[in-house]
Amino acid sequence: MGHPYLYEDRIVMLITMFLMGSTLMYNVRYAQMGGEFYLRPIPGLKAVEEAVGRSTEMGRPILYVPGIQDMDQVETVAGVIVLGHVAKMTARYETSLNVPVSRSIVMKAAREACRESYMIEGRPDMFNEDMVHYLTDDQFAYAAGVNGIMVREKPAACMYMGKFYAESLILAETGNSIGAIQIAGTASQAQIPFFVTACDYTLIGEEFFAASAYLSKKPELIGGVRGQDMIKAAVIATIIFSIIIMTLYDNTGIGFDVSQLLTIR
Amino acid sequence: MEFSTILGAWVAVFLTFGIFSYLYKDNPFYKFAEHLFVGVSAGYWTAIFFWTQIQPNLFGRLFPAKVYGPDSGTPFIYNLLSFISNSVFPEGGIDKGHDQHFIYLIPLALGMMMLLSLIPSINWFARWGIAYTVGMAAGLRAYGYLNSNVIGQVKGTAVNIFNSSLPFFSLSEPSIFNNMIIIVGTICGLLYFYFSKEHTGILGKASKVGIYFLMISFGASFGFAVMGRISLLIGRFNDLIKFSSTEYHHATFWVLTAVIAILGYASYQEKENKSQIADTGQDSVQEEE
Amino acid sequence: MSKIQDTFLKIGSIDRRWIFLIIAAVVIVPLIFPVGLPIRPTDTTKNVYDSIEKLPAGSNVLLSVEYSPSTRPENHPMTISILRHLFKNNHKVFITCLWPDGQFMAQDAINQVAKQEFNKTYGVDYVFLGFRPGNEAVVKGIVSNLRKLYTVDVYQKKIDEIPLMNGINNFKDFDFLFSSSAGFPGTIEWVQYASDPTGIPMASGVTSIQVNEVMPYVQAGQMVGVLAGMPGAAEYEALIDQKGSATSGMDAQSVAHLVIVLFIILGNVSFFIERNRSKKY
Amino acid sequence: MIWKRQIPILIVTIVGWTTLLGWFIDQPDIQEFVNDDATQWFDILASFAIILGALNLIKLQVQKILYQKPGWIYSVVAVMGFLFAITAGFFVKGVDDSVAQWGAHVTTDGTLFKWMFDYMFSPMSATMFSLLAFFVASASYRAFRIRNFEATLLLVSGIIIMVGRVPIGSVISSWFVMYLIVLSAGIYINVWKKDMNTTFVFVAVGISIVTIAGFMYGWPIDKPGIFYLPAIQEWIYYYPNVAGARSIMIGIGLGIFATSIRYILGIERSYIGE
Repeated sequence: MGHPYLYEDRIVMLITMFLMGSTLMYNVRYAQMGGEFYLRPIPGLKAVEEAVGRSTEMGRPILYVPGIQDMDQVETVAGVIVLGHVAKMTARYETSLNVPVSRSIVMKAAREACRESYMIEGRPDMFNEDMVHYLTDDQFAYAAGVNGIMVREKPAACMYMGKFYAESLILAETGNSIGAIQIAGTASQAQIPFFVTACDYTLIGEEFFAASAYLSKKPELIGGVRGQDMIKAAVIATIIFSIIIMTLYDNTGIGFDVSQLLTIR
Repeated sequence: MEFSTILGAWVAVFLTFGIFSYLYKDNPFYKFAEHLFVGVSAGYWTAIFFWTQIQPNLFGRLFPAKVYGPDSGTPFIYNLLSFISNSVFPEGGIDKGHDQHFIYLIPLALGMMMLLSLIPSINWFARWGIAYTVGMAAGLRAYGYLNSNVIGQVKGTAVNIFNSSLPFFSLSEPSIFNNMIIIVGTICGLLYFYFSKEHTGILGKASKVGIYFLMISFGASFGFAVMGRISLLIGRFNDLIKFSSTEYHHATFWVLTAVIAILGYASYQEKENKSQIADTGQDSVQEEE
Repeated sequence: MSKIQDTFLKIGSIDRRWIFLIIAAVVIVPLIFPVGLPIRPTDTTKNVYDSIEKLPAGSNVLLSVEYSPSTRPENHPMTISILRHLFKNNHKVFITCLWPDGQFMAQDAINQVAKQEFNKTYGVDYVFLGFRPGNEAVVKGIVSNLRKLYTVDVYQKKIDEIPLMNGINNFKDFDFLFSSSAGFPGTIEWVQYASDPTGIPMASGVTSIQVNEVMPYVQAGQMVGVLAGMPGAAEYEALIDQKGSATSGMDAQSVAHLVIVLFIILGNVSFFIERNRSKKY
Repeated sequence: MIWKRQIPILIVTIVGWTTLLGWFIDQPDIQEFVNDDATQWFDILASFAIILGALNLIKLQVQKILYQKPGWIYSVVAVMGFLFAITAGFFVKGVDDSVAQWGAHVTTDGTLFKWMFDYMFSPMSATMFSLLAFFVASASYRAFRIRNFEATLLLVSGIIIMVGRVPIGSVISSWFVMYLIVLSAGIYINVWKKDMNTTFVFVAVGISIVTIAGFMYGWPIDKPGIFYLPAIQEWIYYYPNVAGARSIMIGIGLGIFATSIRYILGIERSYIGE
């Protein structure tokens, strides 16, 4: 019609995205200008520092697994970001860090993140490229390899942050059998239950994405979390609102079908 | 049966038991299988990626056979590459059905930069590739997840709760009660993920209910996981049963006997040694709490 | 009394290797000596069966195979049963793979069902398009322009020369999609990028572990139904009345589940005794 | 500095905006990039990168061998395995060109590569995968303890799915389940009231009610439905489970959306070391 370059049936989505994006940006700006927000504590994130401390006391390394997928998954990127924070702690506590990865681009990114963290903490001498090392791209060969590292090096803490599939339980059970503190964070829905049952702490779904804001304490990131909460409230409101409309639509026949609006091709 | 198949069956059975032996404890059979697995799979994926991505999709678009007909010939650079490796660059261009796309020089450049980042002084070369990956992932996933995980699910939850054609209570059919369960569960579950407010009062109660729903969901997942994992074990045992037949010279039986005998002997030896030397306490690691 | 309690406590702190051994035993024994428990189809499985049954004869059905040898025990029986059902009702089948190893699995199924059991003609009754790399990009490619993505089939035959491919240009030319999936890329990508945007009905056969992930899509009507793991496959085998490998695994499956439940109960008993004792002292 | 920091950020922004807005723009070139090329480029990039990974693996293993670190002998196995796979992948096909050209050899029966896949790679993958059956058993043994109400919900829904899903669940009568419920309620009352008499009366009354009802209705195996395991499991995974899973899904969807937007807008930059 009038807009040759626009998919008109996706316009609802465009508006939704714009609204959500501006909510996020508003909160980020607000936080940058000094607005303060409360964030409820997440036990799993507090435990990260404890785990690093415990490893130092025991003189054993920390194992960090940033998932088994490549950087084209948002979870992996989030995992690498959390790794950056963990690396800062290991630099401060002078604990050794072991990061086996299963994708080469992740290896590169994780190295950059660790290098930077060690620089910021003023310990570039402690950084060693091979603390982040590649095993293999294959899911189960990688699990076998990490298993081997766990049984032989006996890390005091194991952290699993990223996208996981079936190998999650192999890792978590082996970690459990060597008595390590285990902290997991993932948005892979099917794997959350295993982490919940086999690990000491688990960041469930959205908590994992909020982790970097919690750990970095940067105002703009915390503002983002706050923005996310506002969107969530809006989502809940939409659910309730659409239920009311749907009920009225079906029972009294007011002429507006909300399910049409929510259908995006 | 061919020799290579029978040899293959023996190798497969040996490696299978090598990995199963981990259930007993970390031992040389497992270490052997583990290291072999890591090495072989790294090589396997390198070859697979090369032959399913770089050769057909990159080189196949830069030097497609469509362009280089029998009369026009191939350019010098291709002839040179073909001289170096005739298997990757066969005569007359690469026939994978692609047209010529010179824009694919960009991923080639990013890929080369990735490789060059091995040189320490320019290791930041890798950042461009990482940046591309993150940008692409962010753009594509933001829409996909928002559409299916958020809007699609909101739509799924938005139903007519007082539908007069539905019974109030029915276990497995849609009913008003079941609709209520979904609505309450979804909303309370969402409230559990509310970060910027203390979970006290009504929010605290709702998020508690939310946790209950999450737990039921986790339990169900766990139940399904048990089911799936047992199915796979059944599949694995079916293979082992197949390989124990006469056709394969009873591979399963012999390998199993050998592995058990060796591990048993080793652990017997270890016990002997331990009773002579004082216990170092090294072995308690495998035990449960 | 305390002697019994001690025994339970001993069971509670049992070395996990004994559990491993018992699991191995209870799986292998019913495989060798089957009992033949009855199989009762659940609604989600029946929905898949009904929606395929409802398709008018000669419908174009896309069958996507995305699993590897490691989940073959769960997915393969589904692929076989679905193929049997489709060929029995004389539908046209188009087979694609999102996983490279899926091609071997699909080839196995074709050899068994299309060639040996039904004697179907290649290019007239079914086409094997095969694997294309690119994960969700392949799904999107099939939706936007299948012919650009697939210029040749698995056997390097030109698509234009295959009679069945006449008039098949994109995803909208199919009437139904069945995805036999073991993870990423798989069912969820098909829902997100193909079925949702076009409205073509789809069903899926998934490994047990994925059931929870895809269930909300089924509940929201984005998929007509789902075959859940090996039991789902066994149920489908019962519906089309052709028993296969899934049915024969069901005894072992049942016994193993019962044993695990027994473990959980024993574990809890010793947990309670322990807790009571620690309260006393 | 500009090459190391600003340009990568710029790349993220440009590529991110293009792929995001590409969903809305009806223009063939942009559509082609978003639908096809964008992910293809990434796949090509990843294929180059895997060479880096492989080199890193070999480097570490060779170091282990050279310095004869503990377990170096197994590093020899890893290196040999890698070389074997590379040989089968690039140098020795094992069949004629008429059977399979280079490139097709990775999927053709009879090649050395396919042999490696069939008899080394796939049995090891499948076995690693089936190890999970054992781990899931020991994990459920240890983790499914009735510590509190949440853990009890986890346990109950897990057990109902486990038993109700498989054929054996459909031969367990709903009356048996009712007796079980009466008995476990009895245990609970005993713990709560600490009075044997109350417990005894409760259990006796409960059992008699169930038995009388059973005789009245003739003990049908699947009625009443709310005590029949296959029916309960279906209800659980269709309703409460979906509600729980859906809230996680929406949360994940929002999390991924918000995180992606943060990357595109350059608010979060630490993935390239900032």
